[in-house]
Amino acid sequence: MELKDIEALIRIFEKGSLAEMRLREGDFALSLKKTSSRAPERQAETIAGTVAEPAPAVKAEAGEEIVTSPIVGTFYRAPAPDAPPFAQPGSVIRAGKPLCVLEAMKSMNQLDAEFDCEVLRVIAENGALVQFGTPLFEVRRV
Amino acid sequence: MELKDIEALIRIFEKGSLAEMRLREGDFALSLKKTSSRAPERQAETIAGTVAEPAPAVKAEAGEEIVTSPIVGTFYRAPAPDAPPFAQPGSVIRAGKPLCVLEAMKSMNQLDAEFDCEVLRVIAENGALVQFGTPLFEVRRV
Amino acid sequence: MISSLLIANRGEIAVRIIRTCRELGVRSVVVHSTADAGSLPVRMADSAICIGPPLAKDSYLNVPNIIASAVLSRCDAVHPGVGFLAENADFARSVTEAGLIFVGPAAETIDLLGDKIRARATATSLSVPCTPGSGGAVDESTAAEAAGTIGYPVIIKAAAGGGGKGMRIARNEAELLASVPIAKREAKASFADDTVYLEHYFESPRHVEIQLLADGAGNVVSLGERDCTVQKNHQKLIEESPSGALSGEMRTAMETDAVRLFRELKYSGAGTVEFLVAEGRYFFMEVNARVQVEHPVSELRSGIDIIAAQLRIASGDGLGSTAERVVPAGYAMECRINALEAGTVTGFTPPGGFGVRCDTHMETGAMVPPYYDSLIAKVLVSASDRAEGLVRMKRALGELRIEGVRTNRDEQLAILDSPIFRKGEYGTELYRRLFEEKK
Amino acid sequence: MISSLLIANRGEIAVRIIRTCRELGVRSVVVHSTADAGSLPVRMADSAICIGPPLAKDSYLNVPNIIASAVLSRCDAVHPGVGFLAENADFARSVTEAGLIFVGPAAETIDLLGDKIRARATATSLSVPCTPGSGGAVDESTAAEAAGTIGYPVIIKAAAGGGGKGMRIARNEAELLASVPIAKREAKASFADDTVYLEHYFESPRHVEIQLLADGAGNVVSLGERDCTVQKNHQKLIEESPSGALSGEMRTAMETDAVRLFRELKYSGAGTVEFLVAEGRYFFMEVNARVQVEHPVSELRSGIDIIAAQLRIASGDGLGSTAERVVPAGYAMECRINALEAGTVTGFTPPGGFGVRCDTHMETGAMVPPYYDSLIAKVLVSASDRAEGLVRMKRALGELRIEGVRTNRDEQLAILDSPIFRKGEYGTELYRRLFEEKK
Repeated sequence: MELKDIEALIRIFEKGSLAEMRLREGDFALSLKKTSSRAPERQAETIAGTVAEPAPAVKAEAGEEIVTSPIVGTFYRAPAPDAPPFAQPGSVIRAGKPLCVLEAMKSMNQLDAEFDCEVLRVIAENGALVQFGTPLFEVRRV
Repeated sequence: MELKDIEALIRIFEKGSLAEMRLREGDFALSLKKTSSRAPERQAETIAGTVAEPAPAVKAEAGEEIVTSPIVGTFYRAPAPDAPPFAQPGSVIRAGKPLCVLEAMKSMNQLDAEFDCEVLRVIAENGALVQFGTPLFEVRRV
Repeated sequence: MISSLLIANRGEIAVRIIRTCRELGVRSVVVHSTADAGSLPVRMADSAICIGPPLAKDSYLNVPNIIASAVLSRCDAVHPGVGFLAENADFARSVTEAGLIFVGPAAETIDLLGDKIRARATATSLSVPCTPGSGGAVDESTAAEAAGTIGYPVIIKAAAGGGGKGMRIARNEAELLASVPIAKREAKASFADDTVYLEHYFESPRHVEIQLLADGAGNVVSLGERDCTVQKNHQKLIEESPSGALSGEMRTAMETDAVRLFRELKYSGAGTVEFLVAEGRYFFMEVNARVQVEHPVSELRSGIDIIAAQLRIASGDGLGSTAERVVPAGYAMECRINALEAGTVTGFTPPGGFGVRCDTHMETGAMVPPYYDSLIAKVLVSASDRAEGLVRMKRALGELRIEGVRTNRDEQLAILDSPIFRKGEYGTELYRRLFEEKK
Repeated sequence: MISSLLIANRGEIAVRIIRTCRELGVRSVVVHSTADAGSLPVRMADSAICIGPPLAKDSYLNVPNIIASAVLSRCDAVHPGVGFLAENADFARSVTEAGLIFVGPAAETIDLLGDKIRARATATSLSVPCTPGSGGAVDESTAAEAAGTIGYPVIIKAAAGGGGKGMRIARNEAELLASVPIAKREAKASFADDTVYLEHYFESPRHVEIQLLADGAGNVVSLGERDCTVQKNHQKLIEESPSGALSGEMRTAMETDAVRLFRELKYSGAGTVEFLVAEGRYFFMEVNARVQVEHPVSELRSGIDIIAAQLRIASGDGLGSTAERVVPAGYAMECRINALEAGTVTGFTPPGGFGVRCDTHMETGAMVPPYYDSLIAKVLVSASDRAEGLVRMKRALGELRIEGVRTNRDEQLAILDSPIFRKGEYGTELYRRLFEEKK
């Protein structure tokens, strides 16, 4: 089998609705297979009570973005219990300024905005355990 | 096998209702498979050498009918080894007249036509073990 | 050794038998109805032959097609499995007359044991304790006197019966006289034989059976008991071993009696002697002249493959290494998983891991046809004791995932969680007490 | 007893640990990468926490996120499973410093055993036979003299190494002098430590290991040996017990030495002492300071749940009933099923029935991500002897159905069918002889 034949075969395969194809001629063998559209069937249904939902559960509207947690920790909206929250719906947070604090192993990790943004919604609950990827804020670039 | 043949094969396969297809000719092997329509995944692949295919493998054309075996036995086209067969392609068999003999446990069971018919094709091989539902004849009502 | 075996059955027991065939190098041929054409045993077997349409009477009970399949596919033996033709003496005879080995006891043994009056008489002749009973057939004119001697309540049973069919309980003479004619009519309708007899009826006994292997020459080995008390309408749901209802002394006596009975019968193959345990005593009930659904419970405790033992005995190889005294060890339990509806199993994950065995013909995509027994999986555990076995079984049932078809899984978990089951203080009324009295 | 356990692992070992947690009433919390969000252990565990993106360095090796997950989900212990952080002393220390129980030996023990030179020295001090070797580090100037004493061929090993990484064989002085600098650079790159040492290299030894349980107070129990000779590039493929390479005398001596070593180390938990067997003798190789993939082989022969034993020891409950002398019985074998490609498993049916166990995280629809170890199922059999075990394993592997992802199943069957494996006359070169020399 020559390259142009293989190429043609791949085009045929790609255009068609086949999921998989294998070809062998003498020593020659070809195996084609399409990416499965079958998404992981189930969602982790086992997140404990206080653990916030992982990212895929929240979809941002067009033009809006979801800020997710980069670590596992406890989500705090304010630097101290009696301090005002860093961000509320309507707040505009400049790039490099804190959105919230994520506490893990007694260390307070400040999560800073990566770009200037307006906070539309605070998704995570104050004091909740957040996982990697847990949605924290819905924001819009400003 | 040439490319255009393979292409034609794929088109044929795509239009049809097959879920999977494998072809081998000498050194050449081709395997095609559709995106999971998840039909019954497998077909009994275990029928022994001399056992004829069960019914679902043969589809009759419109207006034609398939006569299948009502019992498990050995299919004989003639009442005795040296006798002529009851039915050949082109034979017209009247209702109640024998089409073939099915031997089981030393008893010869005559299989009679249920209606007047013209035999179009003899599907089962003389002397083969036939199962319940094995296609024996393709006939047309006359 | 048998070289090629026809399996005249379906479902998990067909899978079970095919597995042992593979290990022994025996070719397996499975017969099936059109409804089972896509089933796991049909795919697993070396060969498969369709013998009829879905209804069992036209396929799995179609003796001419089964025998023809065995002969034409050059088998030398037939295994009837469980149910269908497994205790049908005429079938055993037809198999033998076709020149094939029947994997099971001789047709005459099946005949004798199928007649409950003769079976009881045989046990009585060996001084095996039997439930107080009429000893023989009764009718409208003799029933009352017999019942007076036995003591109420009594149960009216069909001599040709089995599996709980056609049995009626009478608590006094008036009920008895009203029930006997009905029971006779039912027996006639179900078994073509209107002979009925009486036994004393225990309200909530334990059901304990002894698993035996015998070589037909009087050598018999016991694999210990199984407690099958948890039943719903005489259908077993949970089996365990050892039984919490037996003292060591009672177990030994029961095993000895069971072995004596099989020796007397010159029984050949695997079989079970069933007893009732009530009021601190045990009573012979009947013999199951076949392998039973719950046989893996004894396999787990003894380490003996009972299907392999059946094939060896049927091949004339006797008891082999199992002839030595077997000492079952540890604890084992089985929960039967029944489908509550027919349909396609859209998702199936069996339980696994340490101490768990799952015998099933299910897999994702499998069909549960509406025509046959509802058993779709047997979940088994082995453990060092009952307490460990219980938590393991709960773990295993929790893991079992069956989607697309409703099952009795949650009901089984409810039984395992019930205080009366956990404490082991129950009898055959357990199911009614847990689920029916509430309603 | 530990009440809530964080499982810092994935795949079949996570499933394995969750199962035991269920039986012991321990709450299970599993951490996972985004790639494993839909996996069976994530679904099975009582709780699951996503700790990072797919790459292991960002998730399964992300110590801060793992510790935070354990603390914030109120676990009192962490099980590292197999691989990833299982033999990482710093991780064990972090777990302990966070106030949690590390299910495994003390960090100092892991440190000592991770340094192969110190481990060897400890074994030597107890007169446990070691492969002739340099005893300590070598460099370009000292290697040749050491090798002359040891005898060629020699193998250059990284002191901080393991799993076959960075090892080089030298058959003469020229090769040695060329290889030492390369080996040092490789060791530096892989383990941030360029210390290397020499051992005599056996061309095709047997690889035999002793499974131990120890309570940290000097009480040690042996669960017998496993023969792990069948390997491909130092990756084990098949494990069996008992080993056909040991005489009864050698087995006793090997077990005694392993127990003495663990007693001296005040080892706590489950662990394995690995030996080479060659020329009729055995030689200490290393200690695996964790549970191993193949631990179920010993579970099948001893009836002891090794994960449960780990949790009991970590809880401070000691060896309990396993403290009595354990006499492993029968024969057991494991075949590892590895995926040869990533993808979606479109059809999966595990093997089952008499004497078969399958530990897996696969099911129809499961994903095999490309980021991690390729192990997708462990097929295990127990049997009365090796001959029976072989036919049972062939039966079980034949039954295993995995669609959508290619696996090494057929290669495993080819090994089982090979005359050298069947006869038991082989060493670690088996795989090469069967599959690589043909090419």
